[in-house]
Amino acid sequence: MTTLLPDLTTTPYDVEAIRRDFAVLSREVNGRPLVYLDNASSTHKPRQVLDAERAFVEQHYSNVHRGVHTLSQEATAAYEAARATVAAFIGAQHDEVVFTKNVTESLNLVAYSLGNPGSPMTLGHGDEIVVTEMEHHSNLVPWQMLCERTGATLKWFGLTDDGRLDLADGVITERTKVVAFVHQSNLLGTVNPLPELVRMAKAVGALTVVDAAQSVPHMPIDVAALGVDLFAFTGHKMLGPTGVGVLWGRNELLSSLPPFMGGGSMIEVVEMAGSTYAPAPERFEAGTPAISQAIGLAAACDYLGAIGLDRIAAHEAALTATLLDGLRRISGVRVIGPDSMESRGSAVSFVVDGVHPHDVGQTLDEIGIAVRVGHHCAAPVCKRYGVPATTRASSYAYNTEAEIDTLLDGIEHVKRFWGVS
Amino acid sequence: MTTLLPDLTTTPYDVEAIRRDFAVLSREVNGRPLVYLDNASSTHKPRQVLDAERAFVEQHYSNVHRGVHTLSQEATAAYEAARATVAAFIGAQHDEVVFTKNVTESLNLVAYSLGNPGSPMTLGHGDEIVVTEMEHHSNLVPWQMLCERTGATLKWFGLTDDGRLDLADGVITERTKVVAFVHQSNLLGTVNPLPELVRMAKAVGALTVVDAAQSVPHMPIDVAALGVDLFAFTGHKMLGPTGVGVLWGRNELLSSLPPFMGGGSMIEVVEMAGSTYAPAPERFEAGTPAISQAIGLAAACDYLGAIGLDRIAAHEAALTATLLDGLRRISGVRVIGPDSMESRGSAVSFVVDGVHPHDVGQTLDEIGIAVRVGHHCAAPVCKRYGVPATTRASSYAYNTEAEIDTLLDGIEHVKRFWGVS
Amino acid sequence: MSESLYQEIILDHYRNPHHKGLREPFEAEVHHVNPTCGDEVTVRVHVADGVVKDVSYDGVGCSISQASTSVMTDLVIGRPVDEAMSKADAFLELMQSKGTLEPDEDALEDGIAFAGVSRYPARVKCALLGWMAWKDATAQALAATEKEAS
Amino acid sequence: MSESLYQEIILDHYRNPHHKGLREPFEAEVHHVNPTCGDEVTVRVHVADGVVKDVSYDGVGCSISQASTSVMTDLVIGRPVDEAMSKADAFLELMQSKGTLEPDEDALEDGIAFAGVSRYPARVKCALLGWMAWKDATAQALAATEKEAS
Ligand SMILES: Cc1ncc(COP(=O)(O)O)c(C=O)c1O
Ligand SMILES: Cc1ncc(COP(=O)(O)O)c(C=O)c1O
Repeated sequence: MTTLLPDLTTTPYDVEAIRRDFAVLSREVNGRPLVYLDNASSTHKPRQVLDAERAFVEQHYSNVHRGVHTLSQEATAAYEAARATVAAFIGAQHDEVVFTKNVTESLNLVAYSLGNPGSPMTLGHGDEIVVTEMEHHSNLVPWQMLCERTGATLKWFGLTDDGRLDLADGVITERTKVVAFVHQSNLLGTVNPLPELVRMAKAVGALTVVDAAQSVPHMPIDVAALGVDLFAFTGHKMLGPTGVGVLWGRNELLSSLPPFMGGGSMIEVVEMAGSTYAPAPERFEAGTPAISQAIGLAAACDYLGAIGLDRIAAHEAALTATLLDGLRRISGVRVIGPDSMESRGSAVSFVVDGVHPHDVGQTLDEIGIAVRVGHHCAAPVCKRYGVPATTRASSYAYNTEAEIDTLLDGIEHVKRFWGVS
Repeated sequence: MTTLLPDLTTTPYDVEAIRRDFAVLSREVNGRPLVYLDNASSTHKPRQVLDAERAFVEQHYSNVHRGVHTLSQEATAAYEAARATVAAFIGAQHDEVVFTKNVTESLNLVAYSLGNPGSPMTLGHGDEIVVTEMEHHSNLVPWQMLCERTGATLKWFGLTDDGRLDLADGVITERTKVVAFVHQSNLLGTVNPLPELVRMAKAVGALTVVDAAQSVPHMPIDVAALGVDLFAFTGHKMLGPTGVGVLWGRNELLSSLPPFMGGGSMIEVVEMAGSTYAPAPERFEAGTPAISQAIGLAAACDYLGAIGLDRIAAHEAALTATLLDGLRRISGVRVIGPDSMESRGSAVSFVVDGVHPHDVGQTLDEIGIAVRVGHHCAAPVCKRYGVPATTRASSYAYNTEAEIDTLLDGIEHVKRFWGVS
Repeated sequence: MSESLYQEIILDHYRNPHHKGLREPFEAEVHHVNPTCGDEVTVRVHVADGVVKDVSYDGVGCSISQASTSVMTDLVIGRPVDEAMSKADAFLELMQSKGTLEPDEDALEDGIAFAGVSRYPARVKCALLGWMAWKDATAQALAATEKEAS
Repeated sequence: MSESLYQEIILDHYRNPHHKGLREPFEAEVHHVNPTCGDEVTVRVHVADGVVKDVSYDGVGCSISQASTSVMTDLVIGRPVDEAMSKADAFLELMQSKGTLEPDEDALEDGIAFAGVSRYPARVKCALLGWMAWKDATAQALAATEKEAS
């Protein structure tokens, strides 16, 4: 396993220095030091992000895009600089990044736009939209709703017993118009074979839409090289504020799509009888955007970039390997998802025989360990693996090997407490 | 005019104390103290709002609604407490407040939901949606788009020469399904006759949708008493953060509407073949909400409530009266909108003969005065009054009489600089 | 861990649930699910002469939902429907109290062990699952018997 | 106000615009609007033998859009189309420089007075309105003459 990791000894990864930037990490919970392993749900925010937002709001705040006064110019410049930073973070151009409120909005934006008048594709009976059985509800329900509105049919790739996509033939057909899939599963931790999926979609001329909520925070991304059409992620899972998400697409493609929401800033000429719309990205940013949150997200990108996404990925891989190893050694614990380090991220779901996930999570919380329990907004995955819910531990840049050990000890404690050891 | 105002001498309004809470107000712009009169576009945020957000993020942050661990419980409790605070601020119940990203989303939410499968109203050819000619683009374009999707017809109330609605007969008919209107115009400053509009809509059984972006920040509102169906406003215009807006509606009504965006948290049971949805407000909050921004908005409500909306309204009315008086005394200046204090707010649009609004705004900025110029996202109003754009000054709780005087002197300076005096 | 959610009473009911298993006779049976965690319960109610004669159930779920259903059966079986309903209301009120209510031991007996749950919004739904199912089933049972009577 | 956007040169062109008014002959006429502020310009272009023979225009708008259109006519009239286009590109580059570019006085003459405008994104569109209209009209004029020739 260790060969998969870059040599961390020559470039020591200073996790303690990183931890000092996150106030909450020195907090106690139920009398124990907080062990925060719920990062796949949301991450904490370093003071650099909070400071960037506050400095902006206290000295340069104004609405953007609409004024000639100094604050308005400064705010617009700061907002557009944030767009450029976020774009550069994923290897994209400035005018390819749309700010939304979260990845859920990014995906709904696409699903609505494609079904709206003026869409470059007509969707109706006989047309097919393909997703996977491991989608987060945010990349499943919008497509179900689009199918309901248009009469198109939803199809999906199923899952193998070891938590991978079953890329069966016949799912993607000549009738497939859109292939929407998660890059890295938030429940299973699986990293999907993006090039393979893109190849299959392109072969039939289908549009690819990628839910990258769990990949952008955890691995270096060069979106221009991926060959995908639309790519969406969310700020709060990558050290940024809540209230801001991103949709990426080439400007020509974005500008060929009809608008989603109507309102201020997304228009060109408005008359009572009808309106014309601005090109992207403005076209998709109706109303006052999440100005200070975009600036916070850019600061988060700078912070992650300063550490290095490759080094964060290596750090997480080491923690994940320790966790999987440890879980394997505890009897009565079953991992839901890939049990090896191959093509997997740091989200590890598991069940403890005889203890309901709610009770696992709550018992861990009583000793300061924060993990997530439930269906993780991916209910069909639970159903597929025959469990009502799972417990999920997910590490990030600021977690330590010691915290993983605390979790493993905690699971032994859970077993003892519930009498299943 | 003074009789319209409560007696400010017995309860002195301490504007200087308020100003100290806003860091930016002690800033200089182009060597002069900043005079910020662009509040109709967006307001600044007091340190109490910034502190509330930061304290939450640094000690209690987590995703909401989905976890059993302590931080998740604390974050959920804080987020729901914010909802309760915002609800109480407008006299509403906790489960009647939906958090959105801005009022633009709130209005699009309604326009999409009403046209989606499962809507309580069917919209098609022959059905009519009524707006007014003074709508902000955010309460106009969504309805234009809904009409385009459904085949319904958009109609509107025109405007009188003095900036009021022309409540002509025949606009609302038996075919009217929705009447959507702005409570207080952001360009004209007009406060519309809400009870009259509600009465007309109810007489034909139409749903009322109110854009309250400019009223909630500036006057005490008891939404339960208004008789309207849906009521929307936005955080950043009322001392709150960007990235958060509100839609209010009675829970029975909201829960009878089909969803807008699909995704995490808005669902009940999700299967690959189809999903059922949670009741409101969750139904309309797909994905991770603007958690810390909702908490910031609640802090803004507390701040406004501590001053008192009635006192803020009186303070603004005094400033507005001074401004209108002063403008009347400057030759070649024309107010676009009501020229009296009756049923009007603090947004005052005007044109200076012979000087383009861009040049008015820029010249004022060169002496530190921030006003907005352009069509203020209400292009049809400019067209109606035959101007390409206006200059708009809009005051709020923290502005002073001295600032209004500086603006009036500034307009004289503009006239001199551009040789039109 | 004196502040633990998991009071001994709760653990006892979880390990040795009372009245568990589905029995006859019954006038109504309902199946309730908590979609956020997959907890499920099936509840049967037998009412006669305005009295809750029996409540039987089966289900899967976390300790809180299982224990609370067990406590519920203790509290309602054998009581007049009105009295049982007011116990359900008292329990609901306790659960919605966010830890601010002093529970009434006379009314709720073992149910007071759940007072701490009210501080955990995510678990309140678990604690209420069985109770809500019982209320629903009882309403159906009453409607069914009234219909027969008329 | 030495840092003012409103350099004397700009004010002069605004007060006394050069080449204003619509004239004949022309091969193409375009009408451009800046939707955010309502500024409008109509531009006519007369090209012959690869040279910009005349540019005439009419419009309403702010000082920046009016003055910049006036400066544009000075810079392009009488020049080979290629040379005029490269001036347009140089002006565009200056406008997108966010105040970081030292303008080339040889190439842009009075146009250098607009360097400060590049620090005001909201005004950049104003400064470019006439130039963009001219580029558009010239492209149309060239296409029209080529078509005639072929
Ligand atoms: C009357 C009115 N409606 C809607 C809006 C749009 O608000 P937001 O940009 O926050 O969505 C505004 C402000 O821009 C407004 O003044
Ligand atoms: C894979 C995936 N997609 C979508 C989402 C939704 O993100 P958000 O709630 O920020 O819209 C999440 C996280 O909740 C996720 O993990």
